[in-house]
Formats: sequence, structure tokens, C-alpha cells
Amino acid sequence: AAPATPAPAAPAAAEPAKVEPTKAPEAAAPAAAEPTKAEKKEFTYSTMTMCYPQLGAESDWRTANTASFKETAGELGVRLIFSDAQQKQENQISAMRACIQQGVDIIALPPVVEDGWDAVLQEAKDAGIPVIIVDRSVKADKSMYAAHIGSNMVQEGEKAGNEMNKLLPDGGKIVELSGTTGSGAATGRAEGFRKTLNKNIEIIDSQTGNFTRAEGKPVMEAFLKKYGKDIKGAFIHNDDMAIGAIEAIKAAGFKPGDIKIVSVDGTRGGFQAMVDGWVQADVECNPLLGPQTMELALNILNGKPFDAETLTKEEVYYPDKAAELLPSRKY
Amino acid sequence: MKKSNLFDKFRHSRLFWPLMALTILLIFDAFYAPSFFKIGVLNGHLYGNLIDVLNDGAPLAIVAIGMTLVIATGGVDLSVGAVIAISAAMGAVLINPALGNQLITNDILTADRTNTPLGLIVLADIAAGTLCGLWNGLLVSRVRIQPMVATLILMVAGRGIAQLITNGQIMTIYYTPYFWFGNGFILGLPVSIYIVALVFVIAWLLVRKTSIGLFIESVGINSRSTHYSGISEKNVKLFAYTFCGFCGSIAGLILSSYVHSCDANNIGLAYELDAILSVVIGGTLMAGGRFSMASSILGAMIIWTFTLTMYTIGIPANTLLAAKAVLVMVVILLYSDQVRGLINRLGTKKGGSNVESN
Amino acid sequence: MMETPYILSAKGITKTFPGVQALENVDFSLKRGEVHALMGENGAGKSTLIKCLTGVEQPDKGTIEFDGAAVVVHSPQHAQEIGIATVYQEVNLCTNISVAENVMLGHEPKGVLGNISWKKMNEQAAQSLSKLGVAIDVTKPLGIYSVAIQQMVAITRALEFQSAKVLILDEPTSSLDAHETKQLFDVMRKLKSEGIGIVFITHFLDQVYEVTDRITVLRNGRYVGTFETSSLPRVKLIANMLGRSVSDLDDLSRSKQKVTKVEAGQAVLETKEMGKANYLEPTDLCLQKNEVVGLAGLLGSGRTELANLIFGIETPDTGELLINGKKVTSFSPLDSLKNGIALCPEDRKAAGIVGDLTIRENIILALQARYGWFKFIPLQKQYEIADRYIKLLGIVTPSPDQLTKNLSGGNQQKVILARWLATDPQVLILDEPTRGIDVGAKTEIQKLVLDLAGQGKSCIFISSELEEVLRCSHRVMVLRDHKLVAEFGEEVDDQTIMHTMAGDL
Amino acid sequence: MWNRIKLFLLNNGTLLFTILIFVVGYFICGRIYPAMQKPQVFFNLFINNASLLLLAIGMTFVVISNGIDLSVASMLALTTVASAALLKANVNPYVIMPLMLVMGISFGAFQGFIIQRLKVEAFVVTLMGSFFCRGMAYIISLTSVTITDPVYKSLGLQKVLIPGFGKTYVYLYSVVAIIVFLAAIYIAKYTRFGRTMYAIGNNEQSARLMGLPVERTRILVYAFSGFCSSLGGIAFSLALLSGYGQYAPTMEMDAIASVVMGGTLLTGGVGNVIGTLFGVLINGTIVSVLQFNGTLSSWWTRIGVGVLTLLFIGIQMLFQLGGKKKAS
Ligand SMILES: Nc1ncnc2c1ncn2[C@@H]1O[C@H](COP(=O)(O)OP(=O)(O)OP(=O)(O)O)[C@@H](O)[C@H]1O
Ligand SMILES: Nc1ncnc2c1ncn2[C@@H]1O[C@H](COP(=O)(O)OP(=O)(O)OP(=O)(O)O)[C@@H](O)[C@H]1O
Ligand SMILES: [Mg+2]
Ligand SMILES: [Mg+2]
Repeated sequence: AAPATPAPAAPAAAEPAKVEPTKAPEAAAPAAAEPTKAEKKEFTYSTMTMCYPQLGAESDWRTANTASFKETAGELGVRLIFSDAQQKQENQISAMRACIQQGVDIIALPPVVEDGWDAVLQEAKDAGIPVIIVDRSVKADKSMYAAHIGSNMVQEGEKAGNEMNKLLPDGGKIVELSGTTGSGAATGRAEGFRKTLNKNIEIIDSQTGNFTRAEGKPVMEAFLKKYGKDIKGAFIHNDDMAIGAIEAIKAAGFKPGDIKIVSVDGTRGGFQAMVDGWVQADVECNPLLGPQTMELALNILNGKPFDAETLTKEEVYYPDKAAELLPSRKY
Repeated sequence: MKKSNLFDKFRHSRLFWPLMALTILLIFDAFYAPSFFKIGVLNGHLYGNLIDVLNDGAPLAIVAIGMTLVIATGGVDLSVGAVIAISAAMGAVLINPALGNQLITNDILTADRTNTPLGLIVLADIAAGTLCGLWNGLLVSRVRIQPMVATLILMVAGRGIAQLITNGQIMTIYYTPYFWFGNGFILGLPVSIYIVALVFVIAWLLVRKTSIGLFIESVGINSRSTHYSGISEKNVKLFAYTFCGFCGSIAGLILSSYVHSCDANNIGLAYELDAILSVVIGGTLMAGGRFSMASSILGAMIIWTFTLTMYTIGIPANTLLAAKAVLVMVVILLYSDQVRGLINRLGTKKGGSNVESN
Repeated sequence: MMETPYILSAKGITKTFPGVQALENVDFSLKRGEVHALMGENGAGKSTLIKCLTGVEQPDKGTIEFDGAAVVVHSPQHAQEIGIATVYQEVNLCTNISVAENVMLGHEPKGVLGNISWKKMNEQAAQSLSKLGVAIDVTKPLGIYSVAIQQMVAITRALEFQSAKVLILDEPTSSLDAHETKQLFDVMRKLKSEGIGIVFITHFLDQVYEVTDRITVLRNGRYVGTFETSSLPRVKLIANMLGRSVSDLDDLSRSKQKVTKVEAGQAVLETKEMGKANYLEPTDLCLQKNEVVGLAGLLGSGRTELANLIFGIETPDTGELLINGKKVTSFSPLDSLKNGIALCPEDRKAAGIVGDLTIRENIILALQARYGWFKFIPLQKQYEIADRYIKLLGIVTPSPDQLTKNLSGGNQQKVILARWLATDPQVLILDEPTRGIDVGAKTEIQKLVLDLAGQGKSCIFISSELEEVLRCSHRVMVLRDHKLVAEFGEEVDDQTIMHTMAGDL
Repeated sequence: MWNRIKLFLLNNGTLLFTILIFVVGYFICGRIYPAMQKPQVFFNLFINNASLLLLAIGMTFVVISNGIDLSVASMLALTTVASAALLKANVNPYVIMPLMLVMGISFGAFQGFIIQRLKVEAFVVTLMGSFFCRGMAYIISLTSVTITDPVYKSLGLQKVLIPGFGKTYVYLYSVVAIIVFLAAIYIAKYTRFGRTMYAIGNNEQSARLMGLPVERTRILVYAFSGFCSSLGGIAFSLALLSGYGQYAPTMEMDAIASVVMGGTLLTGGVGNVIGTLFGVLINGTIVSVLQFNGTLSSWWTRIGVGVLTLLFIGIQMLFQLGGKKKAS
């Protein structure tokens, strides 16, 4: 199961899209293929049909992401064709083909992995339907899709590394609970983390907890049995695993703060853990991409200038504000 | 002479091979992960890797008990993972139905409150799982759908139902008494171990002190003959699947209690496969017939000892899966008559005068 | 090279199974162009010897010579390749594939592309079957035909091997009727004249004397001797098989046994116009206390169907069933069991034994079913019951904890019988109880049936051996085409019945 | 003539019924979602499910011989990763493809060997095989590996127009799947290997006593399934132009479901590949319908798939019961 993926930045959405006129016509290639449509019709939210082949419902992050799209579509009156691929890329691709045959106006695609989209993107292009890549990125040629909106996993890792540096100024040994082996989020976060981590901090062990609470716990248990009090900190790739790991740490008789924990996501569970003092820093990863994506879509369809690469802003939260912010967290 | 007879008897018992495998695994640990055997006392209860094996392996052991009965009837239950999710979702939703769509307020988080009394939660948990088992049993015994297909349906739909119950949210539980099942201690040992013991004793009494065990084996071997002997082979199967659902619900209770939450998509993931493996490692044939629940529990322990060993010695994450495959295969090959024959022959040659006894 | 008269010879064959010495130093030799009977009681080791000769089992010791050269037969496939064709005891064919495939697979006719030519295959199969007088649709799956037809197909398959030099038939006639048996014998004689050696196992002495040239007798896994059929009187043969005097047996099988008188009164079991569409025509049957009713009929005449309906395997859709005058409302084996009805089914392997359970467990199974789920028979009691019936029926086994699948065919049949006797039934339905059972045991079972009747029980006795039916039954009912056609009292002769069965009376 | 048709209808009742359900089902869906009436939507089934079809064909053989192969999806994933990694190492693509097939065949044969010779349950052996293959895939690469090789690219993006349907197309690998499908029909019906497979599935002991080559056939069946899986893997890597250890999670279950929907019994001995094709198409249609609907929550998708599967199997069973009654 692919896990909590990132895509921070609710506030960023509010910012007006930066104008990049040169790119717009090219990215909005569909206009060329179906000139009548583009010329005759000025799209509004209520006349737009968007296809969203969601990847699955494997994590809090993902369900929040789905909810964001559905709610926004409901509010704006966008007709949303939604499907759930149950973590299977083949289902996402076939859903895209179904959307193409239905003649939707635009496709927003949250790709499960970066590879493998060439053929179906080409098909969309041939049919004159622009595609917005949401959240993770794809490796296909830039001309194959209109825009990308999402976050940068490596950056999240870097931020987490900085936090860890602050928490352990004197260095020490830490462990890492990584996400699902091979997932973009896990590799990106691990890479970024190591990039910024001080030399005096040593990662003595790293093991996957598959982004789930149930597996986070036994992995942490094993670490604790093996290294005991040597562990000064832990970088945990998402809040779900952190919650599992905290159970293990509690059971081993540690007090909050004995092991400095940096986690990613900023879910309600993560905030609660900060309130309780277990987590020292939580790197946000915002799933609420609905409004931003819809706005972008409208711009693309109407040939207005838009930003072909939107990076969502990533915040880091700390325990001091946690209690205050907790009630306002949506996921 | 008596001693050797006892040994022979033990050697031919169903517990022998799984015990052997577990021993070998522990000997391996003794060399490569000595810390595995450290047992300390923490806050008045025992603490250590071995305790973790028992504690973490408890849900699997319970599911394995139910799965043993199903497999003994010649069937299989692929839906236990989904059943775990459904019963956990049931519990989570009853504790706090408000969590679904609404924002959490601080008083919900801090208040140690529940919307439903604990007893009722447990009952609902169990009822949900047992009902799922009953459904499987009805499909298999009355509608006569092949077990794998019948349970595949709930395997696919079950997690959807669990998500429906929790409204697609990962539900975090903030009600402390609920945590007791997965994290509590009695006399220094985790509560979950007692639950395994309880389920085992119930199952054992049910199966070995009544004729149900005999009927289950008989159905597994030749269900037509069993039917001709006046045994309602339908009801025997119905019982096995229902009981397996019951076991799934208990496992769901413990698992959600472990991590204080119910994640409908991930809780009990792949438990059906691990449970089947436990049963097979325990030496019960998938074709049905003779079974031993105690061996299946040992099988579950082998799987968890191995998993924790791998975590402890720090096998790189990417080789874990392949390593697990090789280990389980080796254990299971020990059951192959062909391989055993080879081992026995080697043993006889070494022992020289070893006489085959009956 | 010296041409021996022997095509197949085995020396010193020894085979041990866990706890059973199945064969001990057995010699056997088969000449070209002879029919050689292999005789012995149930469990004497006949089937095991066949299995050793054909590579199903590997003998622990001993040598096999085939066509003048020593061979080690690895597998049944290997046996076929060198020229040994075999029909094993208990039909061993695949029920899901067509009759034609069952006959031809392994040497199927090829088309131009090396593909199976279905047209030729069906034609050839139909032709081969017709030699045995079987005319059925060969494109249908084998499973829809009765055991007897399947047996014929198995024989046809064995005969189909053009290159076969040896043909082994392990109790091929146990489920055949007289006419089919005769046809088989004709074919055997023809093959014999072509120089093929035939091994023939049967429990029917008449058949042995009708077709065989020589007889080899086994007893308890040991070789007793090989004799010319013509110079071995029956009594001697039986004496050899049993290893004891046979005068008492002889008496038993010749004298009428029906000592009990049936008193008219309340019928124990009565069917009124009971039937089921496409299964059995509405049938009236009435069974009194102390009475044995025999059912006679050709294969496929509907006797098994009648038994199944009474026992609740199938639910009748017309008429009613009365037990002790009370109408039966729900039909299932469990209901019948509770009503005191018992059925020893015809298909022992599929519907009778539970192979991987021990003899003890098999024997108490039905009794336990009647007691229900929660009234568990204590282990000690189980052993008592098992021991009692092992003794009573003379089941040959080292211990009641032996797995039932390891018993010889005849002994398995006795275990099933024991299972039902243990429930102390009021009405016992026996569907071909003596199939594949040796003379001694057969007589014992017949005696048992009559004893039971003497003790106030009733019995429905189904058998393809007319003589046996007549000997045991107070009344004989004849079925034809799934319909009850006639009913005879004790004084009927077999000619009358035979004509009724055939429908020319 | 009429008699022959009647006979054919009688003998192939279940299969024809499966096809009928598909046709009627698809027709109804077309009425509800008019976009589904486009021919391209139908042919998309072959594009989207080419790998599944290949896996399901191998699975059909295994299931007919009364086995099960849970390793197919992992073998597919392993093939994609291995070929992508080899391409990255500049190995000639025309060497890689046969190499992958050899890998699949030998791994399948190895599993068959353990199952047949060492008498270990097929379920367990292939489950372990599945863990092993995925494990190996992770060892080769944890992340997905892009394929940039021009040969793969041109093969993967090669469209084949459907004659008579204008611009409607399938991809080349769909055609390969169809060819294997036709070959499988032939093998199952017209070779001794195929018929022996049916015999073994019904009763292995009987097949052995009939003197059929049980061991060889069973090992070959698993080898064939391995072949189909690795071919499916090649098709998959052509379609996605990448290799990744997590591709096709749980596709073995989809394959089994398709086989079952196609009327093949998991108890062995009964079934055929044509049914499997329709099983795959039905499976694909169920997924499509949910995609065309486009309003369901993710959990309703799961529940929907479950209910539709149950419904389908229920209808099929009713028909089988009816058929049996008529036959007797
Ligand atoms: N696989 C086995 N394991 C253990 N014992 C066996 C096995 N097969 C046969 N036996 C035993 O070997 C003995 C000989 O059996 P076999 O089947 O050869 O008898 P048979 O002469 O064919 O008898 P029948 O006339 O009843 O068929 C029997 O006591 C039987 O219980
Ligand atoms: N010659 C035949 N051709 C086709 N089908 C037959 C033939 N003989 C029997 N059958 C079928 O085989 C099945 C078995 O027959 P049934 O059980 O009624 O026989 P029976 O009277 O009990 O005889 P027995 O028990 O001696 O074999 C029936 O369904 C019958 O239709
Ligand atoms: Mg025999
Ligand atoms: Mg009969």
C-alpha cells in the first residue's frame, strides 16, 4: 500500500497563480486539437467536468485528499468523475481511458508512481484533454501534461533533517522508521533527511514500517530492545507509524522527550502526539489540494495564464502551537 | 527403554516439527541476536523480545486457531483480514461515532469517554466478526460456493464495509479501558496472552470434548461419506467458518487496542495469508482432515519470532520478503515425506542400530 | 535367447506397510496365453501383488522378470510402456473427461498436426466398447454413468493397448451382471488365443472355474501354491485360501438359512407411491419386522435410487414414507439415522469410508452422529465398540488405530457394515454389501443379515448376485427401468426372476 | 445440423451462459453509460487487461490441474524490474525478452517440481514463490526503473488498428495476449498434455494408474503458468515502459476471480480458457462500470466489486444447477 503522500500548502493555494504566458498555449495543447470547443465555450466551474482517478484510500492523508476534491467539486458545482484504483496503477490507467472515452474536459491525476504514463498521456493528448498531475510527479515529457501541482518529498526530508539537527545539537544516535519500501515518499524523505542531517548525528538503524501503525509498533519495539537508551532520536516517515512507535516507546518505559521524534504529515493524530509531548516536530504535508487544482483547471481550459509547476508550501509544526491548532485540523 | 519410547512418541506427535523449527530459530537468535533472550522487569511486568513475540503474535495465533478448523474441513478463509477490519471498525465507531465527519474538539481528545459501555463494545465487536463468519459459512455450506471464492468475496468487500462503518476515516481511539486488551498486564504477562489461552481452551473444549472435532476431520477427509453417516456436513462447515469469524473478531479487538486506532485499510493486512501459513507450518494439511490447533499456534509464534529476529538483526528492508519466503519454505519442506525420509535415512545411518518402532 | 513359456514372473516379492506385512516372499509366474487366477481372502495381498508388479508400489524385496528379462517397474506408465495393461480394483478412471478419452488417452489417434483427432478417438472408443457390448455416448463425461459402466470402460481401456502382452484384471466382475461378465470372458478367451497372459482376480468361484487355467493362492500375504484349475476341486481351493477345514462353510452356503418366521402386523417401514421425478417411479414397498426383502434388477434398474430415497440422500417429491406407521416429514441421513434406518452405500470409496480416519473412528461415526455434537462417546467406550465389531466381522487389521484407507477392499466394506451395526438400526439397507468380499466373509455377512432378522430387525438387501438375494430374502422385489415391476414370495425360482428382470415375462 | 447445434449448446451450457451474461451485462451498462457504447471502450478492455489475460490463461491451466499459482503477479513484477534493470545495463532488448521467458518458465517448473515431487501444498509453495519474486524485485531495485530503450518504446506504443472499426485500436501486446489465448485453446483441447491436465485435475491417483505422465504434466503446467506470467510481465513493462517491484499488487486474486467467473472449478478437472477470457472481460467491465459511474466513494467500489462478483457467481451457479437437473 502506498502511503501518506505529501503535498503541503493550503495557504499557497490562495496565492494567485504566477503568470507564465509562454508556457500556457503549449500546455493547453488541447485547444489545438479541438478548436471549436475552446473557442466557443468559456468554461465555468459549473460547466466543467473533471476526472479524478484517485489512487486509493490507504491512509489518512489520502482520504483527506479525496474528501477535499469531492467537497470542493460540490461547492463549486464542478462535475467530478471519481474512481478508486485501490493502489493499482493499472486501474488508474484504465480509469483514465474511461475518462477519455467519456469526453471529460480535464483530468487531474494523482499518479501512484512516476513511471508508466507515456501511453495513456499520449492518448489523452490525442483526445485533446489536458492533464494536471497532482501530488507526486511523473517522468513523462513535460509536453505530455499541462501542469503539475504537488509537493516535494525530498524537501520534506530536508526539513525533517533540519529539525533533527535543532533537537540534537550535540549529536547522537537515531533510528529511522521508513515508509513503504520503494515508494516515492519513503525514498524522497530518506534522501532529503540525509542531505541536511549533521555529521554528528548517526542513523544507526533503518527499517520499514509500511506507513502503518500496526507495523510501526513492532519495528520500534525491536529497535528499543536492541539499542535501548542509545537511541536519542527517531525520524519517522509518517504520523501513523509514529503513533504505533510511541506505543512501543511508552511500553519500554521512556518518558515523552527521552527520544526526540520528528514525523511527517501533520495529521490530527500527529498533533495529538505533539500535545502529549511525544513528537517534537511534525513536517506538514497538506492533502487539501482540491480548490487549488480546480482553479488551475479552469485557467487551463479557458486559456488563461497559469503556473505549470506549483509547489505547495510546507510548514513545520511544533508542540507549542499544537494544542491550539489541533481543533482546526481537518484530517 | 521407556525414555526412548517417549521420545519416539513425541517425535511422531504433531508438535514435534514446529517445535523443532522454533528451536532452530531460537538457537540462531542465541548466536546472532543474544539480546533476544533478555527478559527484564519494567513497571512490574515482564519486558523483552520473547514477551513481544507472545504479545505481538497473539492476534495471529487466535486467527490461526479459527483458520485451523476451517482448513481441517477442507476449506480456507481468505477473509479474516477483512473480518479483523470490520470488527475493529465496529469497536472504534461505537466508542466515538462523532469522529467520522466532525472536527475533534479538545474535550473529546482529553476525555477518557466512550459512547457505549465497554462490555457492549466487545459484544458488538464479536458479533460483527461472528456474523461475517456466519456469512462465509452460509455461502460455503448452503450455497455451495467453493471456499476460496466464497471468502474472496468478503475479502474484497470486507474492507469496504469497514471503511463504510468508519466513513473512510482512520479512527483513533481515546478510551483508555479499551487499551487494556492489547497493552494491559496480568501477573506480569500481557493480557493478550491470556486471551489466546482463553480462546484456545474454548476451542479445545468445543472440539475435543465434543464430537465436533471428529466431525470436522471426517468432513475434511470425505464429506460425502460423512453425509452418508448421518452427520450434517453443512452444519459442521457452518460452525467452522463461524468460529473462524469469531476468532477474527477477537484479533480485531486486540489489534485495534494495540495501536489505539482502527485503520480499515491496513489493520490485519495479509493476516489471512499469515494465518494460513501458521496452520501449514503447524503441519495441518490444506487438503483438510487431521488438525492440531496447538501446532498452528506454534506456527504463528514461528512467524513472529522470525519477524522480530529480522528486525533485531537488522536485515535490510528490501531482503526481508525474500528471506521470509526462504525460511517458511524450509520449514514446510520438513513436512514433506520425501525430505523427511531423507533426514530419517541419514539419522538411521548415523544411529546405526536405530530400529524402526511402531 | 531362450524362449521361456513365462511372460511375467516374480520371485520373492516382499512388501511391508507400516504395521502390516502385506506380502512375504511371494512367487508368481504367468505363462503366455493363459488365464491365471489369483485367489485369497480379503487382505490376502492380491491387490498389493498387482501393485508391485505394475509399479504402483515398489516391493521391498524380490525380482520381476518380464519377457525373459529382469525389469524394475518404476510407475504404472512404465508398466504400460513395456506391455502390462491393468484394471485396478475400485474403478480408477477420471470421471470428468469423456468416456472416449478415458479409453484412449495415452494412445490417442493423431491428426495431421500431431493434434488429437477427436473424431477418430470417439469412433475408436465406441468401437472398442461395443466389443464388450456397451453402447453408450462416448462423448459424455464418464462420471454420469454407473459404476458398472465405468468398470466396463476401465476394462476396455486396458484391452485397448495393442502392444499389451499381459493383462491384469483386479476384480473386474464385482460390479458386472451375468451378461456383461460373459461378454468379458469371450474377450478374454480371444486374447488368450492371441498369446496374451491374463491375471484374473475374483471372489466368484464359478468364474474361476469357467475361464482360468491355473490358480495361485495367497493367504495372509504368503504364497500357498499354484495349481492347475482342472485338478483343484473347489473345496480344496477354499481350504487353501482359508487354511482351515471348510465343511461348515459348505453347509452354510448350501442350506436355506431363513429360519425366522415373519409375522404379519404393523409394517416397520412402508413407502406409499414414493418417488421422485427423473429418479424413481412411485413405488410401494412394505417391510415387516424380522423380514429381509431382496431387491433384484439389472444394473441401473433403480435399486440404489430406491435405497437413497428411503435413507434421505434424496428427497422424494411424491408419495410418502412411513416408519412404524408414522409419516416421515423431513428427509436426511440424520433423520433416517434417528428413525433407526441404516444404509451401507454401494460406492464404498466415495460414499462409505473416511479413509484418513482410523477404523475405530469410522466405526463409531454414525453412532456419534446419532448422539449429536455434544454427547461425546468416551475414548474407552469407542475402543470397546470398535473391538467388538472387529471381532464380530473378522476385520483383518493390526489395531483399531489403523487408518481405514490402508485396509484391503473387503475389510473396508466390513468397517462400513460395522459402523451401521453399531447404531443398532431397526432397518438395515445393504446396497451391494458383498461386492469384493471373499467367500468366507460373504457367507458371514449373509448369516449376519439373517441373524439380525432373527433378532427382530428388518433388512433390505440389494445384490447383483441373484443366488445371494434368493438365499437371504423372504421376499424379492424386482425393479426395471427405475420402476418396481414385480414382487415374489420365498418360493420363487431364479429363472422367473431373471425373466422378470429382463422384462420378457 | 440442428441436432449438432443442440448438442453443442448442451455440452457447453456454462460457457455459453458466461458469454451471455457478459453480453447482456455489457449491453445494459451501455444503456446506462452511453459512452460505453463506443467500440474503443470495448477494445480498451483488451488494452487494460492484456497482462491479466495472460496471467489468467496460465492460472486456468493450473486450476484445471487442481492446483493454484499465487506467484503470478509477483513474477510479473519481477519480470518488469529485471528487464528494466537489464535494459539500463544496456543489454540487447532481443536478448532480454527470451531471457525473461526462460526465467519465468524455469521458476514455474521449479515450483511445480517442489509441489509434485516433494508433495508440498501448491498454495504454500506458490505463496512463498510470490514472496520470493517480490523480494527479488526489491533487491534488484527499490524504486521504479524507467525504460528508455527505443525498441521497448516503439513496441510498447505500437498501435494495431482493428479492421472495420475505423480508428479503433489495440496495442501490440494485446495482440500477443490473444495469440497466446488461441494457442492455449489448442493445447487444452488437442494435445495429450492438455487432456492429461484435465485428468489429473479430476483425480491424480486415477490418472497415475491410467499410466498418464502425471509428474511431467504437472511440472509443465506450472512452467506454462510461469511462462504466461513472465510474458505478462513483458507486456506490462511495454505498457508502462518501466519496471517496479510493486506493480500489479494482488493481480493473482484478479486472475483467480476471472478464472472462476469463466466457469473453471477450483476443485480441478473442469473449465476452459475461453471462459477465462470472458471472466477477464467481465472483471474488466465491472471495474469500468465503477469508473464510468464516477461518483462512488472508494469503499463503495470495493463493496461493489464484491457484490457484483457474488451476483455473477450466484447466477452462474443457479444455471449450473438448472443444467444438472435437465441433464439427469
Ligand atoms: N498403503 C497401505 N498401507 C498399509 N497397509 C496396506 C496398504 N495397502 C494394503 N495394505 C494392507 O495389505 C494387506 C493386503 O491388502 P490387499 O489390498 O493386497 O488385499 P487383497 O488381497 O486385494 O484383498 P481384497 O480381496 O479385500 O481386495 C491388507 O492387510 C491391507 O490392510
Ligand atoms: N446402460 C446404461 N447406459 C446409460 N446409463 C446407465 C446405464 N445403466 C445404468 N445407467 C445409469 O447409471 C446410474 C446408476 O444406476 P442405479 O444406481 O440405478 O443402478 P442400480 O439398480 O442400483 O444397479 P447397481 O447398484 O447394481 O449398479 C443410473 O443413473 C442409470 O441411469
Ligand atoms: Mg484387493
Ligand atoms: Mg446400485
